[in-house]
Amino acid sequence: MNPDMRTRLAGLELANPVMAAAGCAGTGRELARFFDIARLGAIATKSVMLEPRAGRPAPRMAETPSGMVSSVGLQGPGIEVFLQRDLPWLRSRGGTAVVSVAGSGPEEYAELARRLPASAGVAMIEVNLSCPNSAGQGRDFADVPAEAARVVRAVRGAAEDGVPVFAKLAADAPDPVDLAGACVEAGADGLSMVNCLRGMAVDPVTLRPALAGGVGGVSGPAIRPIAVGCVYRTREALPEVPVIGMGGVQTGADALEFLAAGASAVAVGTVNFADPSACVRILRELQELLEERGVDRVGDVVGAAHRPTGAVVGR
Amino acid sequence: MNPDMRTRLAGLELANPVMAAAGCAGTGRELARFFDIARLGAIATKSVMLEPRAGRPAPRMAETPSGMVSSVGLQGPGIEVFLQRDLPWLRSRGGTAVVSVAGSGPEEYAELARRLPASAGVAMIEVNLSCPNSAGQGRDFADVPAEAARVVRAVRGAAEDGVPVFAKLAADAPDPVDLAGACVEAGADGLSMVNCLRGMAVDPVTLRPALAGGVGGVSGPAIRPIAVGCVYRTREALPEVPVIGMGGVQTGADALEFLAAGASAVAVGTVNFADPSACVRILRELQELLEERGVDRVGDVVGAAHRPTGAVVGR
Amino acid sequence: MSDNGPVQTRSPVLTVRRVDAYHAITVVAPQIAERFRSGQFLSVGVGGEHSSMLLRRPFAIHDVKPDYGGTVEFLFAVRGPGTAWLAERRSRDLLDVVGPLGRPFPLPRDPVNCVLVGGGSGAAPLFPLAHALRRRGCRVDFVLGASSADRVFSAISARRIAETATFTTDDGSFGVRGRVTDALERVTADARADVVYACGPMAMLGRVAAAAARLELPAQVAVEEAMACGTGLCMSCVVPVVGEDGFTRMARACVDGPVFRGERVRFDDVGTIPFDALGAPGWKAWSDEPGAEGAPEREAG
Amino acid sequence: MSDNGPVQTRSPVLTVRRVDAYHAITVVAPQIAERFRSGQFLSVGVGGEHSSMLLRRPFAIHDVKPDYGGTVEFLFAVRGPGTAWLAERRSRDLLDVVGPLGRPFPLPRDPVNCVLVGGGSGAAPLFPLAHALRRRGCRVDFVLGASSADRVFSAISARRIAETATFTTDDGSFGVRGRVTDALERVTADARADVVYACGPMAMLGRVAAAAARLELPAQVAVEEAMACGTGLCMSCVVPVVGEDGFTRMARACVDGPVFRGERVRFDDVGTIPFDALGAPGWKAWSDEPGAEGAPEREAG
Ligand SMILES: Cc1cc2nc3c(=O)[nH]c(=O)nc-3n(C[C@H](O)[C@H](O)[C@H](O)COP(=O)(O)OP(=O)(O)OC[C@H]3O[C@@H](n4cnc5c(N)ncnc54)[C@H](O)[C@@H]3O)c2cc1C
Ligand SMILES: Cc1cc2nc3c(=O)[nH]c(=O)nc-3n(C[C@H](O)[C@H](O)[C@H](O)COP(=O)(O)OP(=O)(O)OC[C@H]3O[C@@H](n4cnc5c(N)ncnc54)[C@H](O)[C@@H]3O)c2cc1C
Ligand SMILES: Cc1cc2nc3c(=O)[nH]c(=O)nc-3n(C[C@H](O)[C@H](O)[C@H](O)COP(=O)(O)O)c2cc1C
Ligand SMILES: Cc1cc2nc3c(=O)[nH]c(=O)nc-3n(C[C@H](O)[C@H](O)[C@H](O)COP(=O)(O)O)c2cc1C
Ligand code: FES
Ligand code: FES
Repeated sequence: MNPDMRTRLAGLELANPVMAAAGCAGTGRELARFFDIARLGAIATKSVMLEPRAGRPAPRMAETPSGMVSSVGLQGPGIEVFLQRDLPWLRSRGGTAVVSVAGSGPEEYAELARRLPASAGVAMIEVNLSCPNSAGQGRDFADVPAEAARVVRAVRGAAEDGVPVFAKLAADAPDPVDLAGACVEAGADGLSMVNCLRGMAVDPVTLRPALAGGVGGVSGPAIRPIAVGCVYRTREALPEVPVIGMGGVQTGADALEFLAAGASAVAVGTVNFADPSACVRILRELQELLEERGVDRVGDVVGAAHRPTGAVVGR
Repeated sequence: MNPDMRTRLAGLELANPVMAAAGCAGTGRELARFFDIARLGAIATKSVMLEPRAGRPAPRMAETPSGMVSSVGLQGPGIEVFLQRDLPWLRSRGGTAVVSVAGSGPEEYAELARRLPASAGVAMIEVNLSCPNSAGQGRDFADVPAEAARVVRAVRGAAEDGVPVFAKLAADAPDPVDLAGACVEAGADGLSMVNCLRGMAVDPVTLRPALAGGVGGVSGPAIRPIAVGCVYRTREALPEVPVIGMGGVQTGADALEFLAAGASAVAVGTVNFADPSACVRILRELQELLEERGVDRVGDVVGAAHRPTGAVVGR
Repeated sequence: MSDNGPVQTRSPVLTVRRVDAYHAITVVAPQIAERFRSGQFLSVGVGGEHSSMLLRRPFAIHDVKPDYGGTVEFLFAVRGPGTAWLAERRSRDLLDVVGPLGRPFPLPRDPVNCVLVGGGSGAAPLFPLAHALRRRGCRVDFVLGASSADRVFSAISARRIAETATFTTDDGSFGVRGRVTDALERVTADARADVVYACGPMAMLGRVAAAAARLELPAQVAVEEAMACGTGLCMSCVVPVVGEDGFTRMARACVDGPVFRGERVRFDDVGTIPFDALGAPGWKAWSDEPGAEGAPEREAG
Repeated sequence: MSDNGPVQTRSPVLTVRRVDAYHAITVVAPQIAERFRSGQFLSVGVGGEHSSMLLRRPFAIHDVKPDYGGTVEFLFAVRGPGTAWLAERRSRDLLDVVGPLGRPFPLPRDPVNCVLVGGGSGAAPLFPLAHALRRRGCRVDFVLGASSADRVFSAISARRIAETATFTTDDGSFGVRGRVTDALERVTADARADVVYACGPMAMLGRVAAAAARLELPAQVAVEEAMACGTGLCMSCVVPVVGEDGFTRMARACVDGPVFRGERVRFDDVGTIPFDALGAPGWKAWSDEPGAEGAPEREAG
């Protein structure tokens, strides 16, 4: 008995709850060399900006225990090339496109949202509020609920009605739950959490920061308990708001952990670097775990950790 | 040529910069079965409170990738027993005692500080502002700079003049650097960073939170880049303030990383659980690394990551 | 440091064997073998040098031999990633082992009659105990339970060491269908038991301790609480235990135990902080505070 | 998916050998062997299933053989924990291998004269290249440099394959004391070289590319930029490369390279974002924006 893997994220129904996370799946082309990307619930694109962007100098990455710290600086071709080249390609391969946007202010975010209608193949807009990789030092959108709300309000106002807008939050926002509340009040249809946490590695030879950018973002399995905690606490505070959970998902069991904590879908980020087939492997493992437990619909486990012992689905 | 390993923390000189972290070294007796605890720079004691405390129910711990999440709830015998039994024992073995204190308000912290004079064998008081393991849900001291300052001011006022007071901060405070500044202004002689980050694991079988306490604190090598980042940014903002760096120190190279980021000493926490000889092994490895680099004094590498390339000590 | 305390060693694996549902690993560890007393356990680092699994895995010591200066054997069931990794070790691999850990079973001075009750892999520490008791002239009778036949532990050696060996399985696939406690009264009567020793899952220990109390027999139980360090540092392995002063404290299974006197463990309250435990919220309201000096940290046993 | 794209395999180790300062591992990986073209690399997961080392380690493919359906060999120096772990593998262990990755060396249609320049372990991909060139009737001459004699790579097979093989070491312990570029002019002249191929550290490649430009020879260089994924996902391996439209872009060494045309790589600006790179802060101020359609992502080579 195959469990029903469909999941809902606000207005959007995904074939299954396993997504690729923004900035960790290239344009989709790179993963398509390893599996059929139409099999994924969705692919979040690398955050796109209005203009092309060269990003940060190398070194951009350093390995840390069960994770890494990175500072890419949102290198990308800009919205023009994205709309003419990357998005059509993704759609042509049957990929469901969650388009992540990044801007320097509410106006830029809104302008991006305006150019991303459903007709272009946009299934969802994800508002990257909190990329420690971006060039500026401040992270006002991510750290100050009122600033985050301004951006979300602008995007929701500019985006097409049928396109859900999800706000993406960092785990080291002063109070992720507060921030989540502010975003939802400002019109976010759901939340993506978490983005990387600020961190750094020191080069053991030079004793200088290992990344050219100094401080970068920590990601990978190392941050999973932090991410699961954010999802759990947000679900507690905002039980009706759909959440895409991410942060170190490596196995089907990890995906299940996020679902139980309250996520309706999960996204796989850093682990794609370690295992280019990770997304489909995780989907298969999750499906097997649900089968073993006798779960009929994946939706039945969403939020299970919040139910009293004994009320857990399956056996 | 043995490098000079002595390091200064405000008024206090340690024989070397490797300490055991609070709550991860028992009373000292447990580690003393594996090595001579007088060889450590210092031992931070489990945070002591005025009264005995039973802590949280089990399960209190779950393993996570390169780390763990825990919620002990500050189980301890209270200050009376600590002063009569644990502290004298530690001193009798030649241990340098950093006494960590935890309270429910500035008055309780102050009362503890009053009872911890140098004559009792107290080398330093560490103010645990931010234990996500403590019973209460709120973490006002840790999260709100003004609250942290109140506690630090109370402790500094009550503690003996010759006893340095260090404020211990969590990595997931809204702005660790801000908080550090507030503590120093309130009279902290130095900073210990970092304490655990909030996080959680879900039991893969029951799908309920793995810890009885639900959310707990994440520690271990997984959080090292986050901790190093905190130390680096604090050093940048407050270059004159001595810092004890901690968070996932596992090897001599990790200790060197914290020193380069700006810590004058490092503390070993979770890794003691994995390797009861870790502290002395790390000390030996650090010494060897410094020797290899031709460093004369450990102090020469403190803050090296802030100096321009080429100005790095040794070869 | 201290001569009978635990040591940390990098020990070569001598053999890895399958024993029914279990794996048995023997390592060369003379210092552990020499210090060992029955009831003690060891802990093993898993996953290799760059493992993402930080915590050591605890296992009861099942056997100690003088070969190669001293070897130590432990048996385990594959349960999660740590034990799966251990099951793949080959001889000559090195393991990071710490032991012996914990308080051993107290041994009677006189040659009394002892009934040893084990559940599943929990039977492991009872075998060296049985040998030690036999060396003191004690009579030993075994009651071993498990979920199914292949999880019954070392039935043959149990029969060899003991006067009698009774087996129970949940599914009746071996021995008597039922629980160890179903057989306990008969075995203790037949053996004219003076003392009961038990090791196994917490629920089983609770039932054994209750049965022993009913039969007015002293019981020594070795608990298997989840442990993060095994060396007393982390406070993760706590169980509510009544001290000699009558106060309940949260005792560490790894250093205050794993062996406790059966009637001292508050089995019904395991996994909670009893309201009257020392330092529980509001414990002062009802109790006279114990004197500071008198407060023994190692209240157990 | 695509038939000549990379595959991910769990490949058994056939042999592990020491070769001077290097270790050589041969794995059975028919699909990689079959797809391989010289200049491509593979990546290996390190530390086992529960490794705390998340990132794959990239290595040039040094040799491909038809045995066992297809084997692939890579050579490496122990540098850090990942390569240390690899050096401890034994035959029959399984490795998680992805390959072949990256763009291969372009091969000339005609039987021209080729000088192959390698530095340290960077010489590895030049050996399969030499064989491929020889099969096309090209003349091959080697210039191999290293810090010291034991780091000179496969001197014997270089002599066997090539018309001439010249060696340089920093310390003069083997061949000529000095750098590969010191020998390059003479070798290219003697061999009447039509093209230069090079692989090695970035600084060496820069010098080779500059020398080739001076000699008016086309150069194909394979760079070794630090890589986190090797599959084009993470954008960690970028180098500034001038595209056909004259614009500099931050190209990914793993998928847009590792082989680039020598004059296209801005070696002096490696490790920076050149001010005039596409999307650099303020790049618009000085440049005509390239047409969106015309902007080739794979501008390299
Ligand atoms: C004193 C003592 C003696 C033991 N003796 C034996 C024995 O002789 N044979 C045997 O098969 N098992 C024994 N166990 C249980 C054994 O330690 C666990 O089965 C093992 O740790 C599971 O590790 P894992 O990675 O395979 O499983 P996982 O469930 O993935 O382990 C994850 C974490 O939980 C801890 N954990 C999980 N289950 C247990 C448990 N039951 N007890 C303690 N920690 C646990 C692990 O140590 C690890 O930290 C003993 C436990 C204790 C405390
Ligand atoms: C395309 C390519 C081909 C290569 N071919 C070879 C080869 O044939 N033989 C050989 O000996 N080495 C080769 N290298 C270098 C090799 O990948 C590194 O030596 C190896 O990754 C070091 O891993 P470590 O864990 O031992 O060292 P660490 O320094 O501890 O590695 C830590 C991290 O840095 C990365 N890293 C460190 N040094 C390098 C480097 N020079 N290049 C890329 N990543 C690095 C690692 O991948 C890892 O993510 C090649 C590199 C690239 C990019
Ligand atoms: C190299 C890298 C690039 C990233 N780029 C983006 C990005 O462009 N936009 C975004 O919203 N998140 C970005 N992220 C964050 C991831 O989408 C994800 O939220 C985070 O890494 C945590 O998940 P993980 O642990 O599975 O990687 C990036 C992460 C990494 C490691
Ligand atoms: C089980 C456990 C108990 C702890 N108890 C305390 C404590 O009592 N007081 C305190 O200030 N920090 C406490 N900490 C935090 C550690 O001292 C340390 O700051 C943190 O764990 C990060 O270091 P690590 O990664 O090396 O463990 C505790 C940590 C753990 C894991
Ligand atoms: S397991 Fe750590 S104190 Fe017992
Ligand atoms: S290594 Fe990840 S894009 Fe090249």
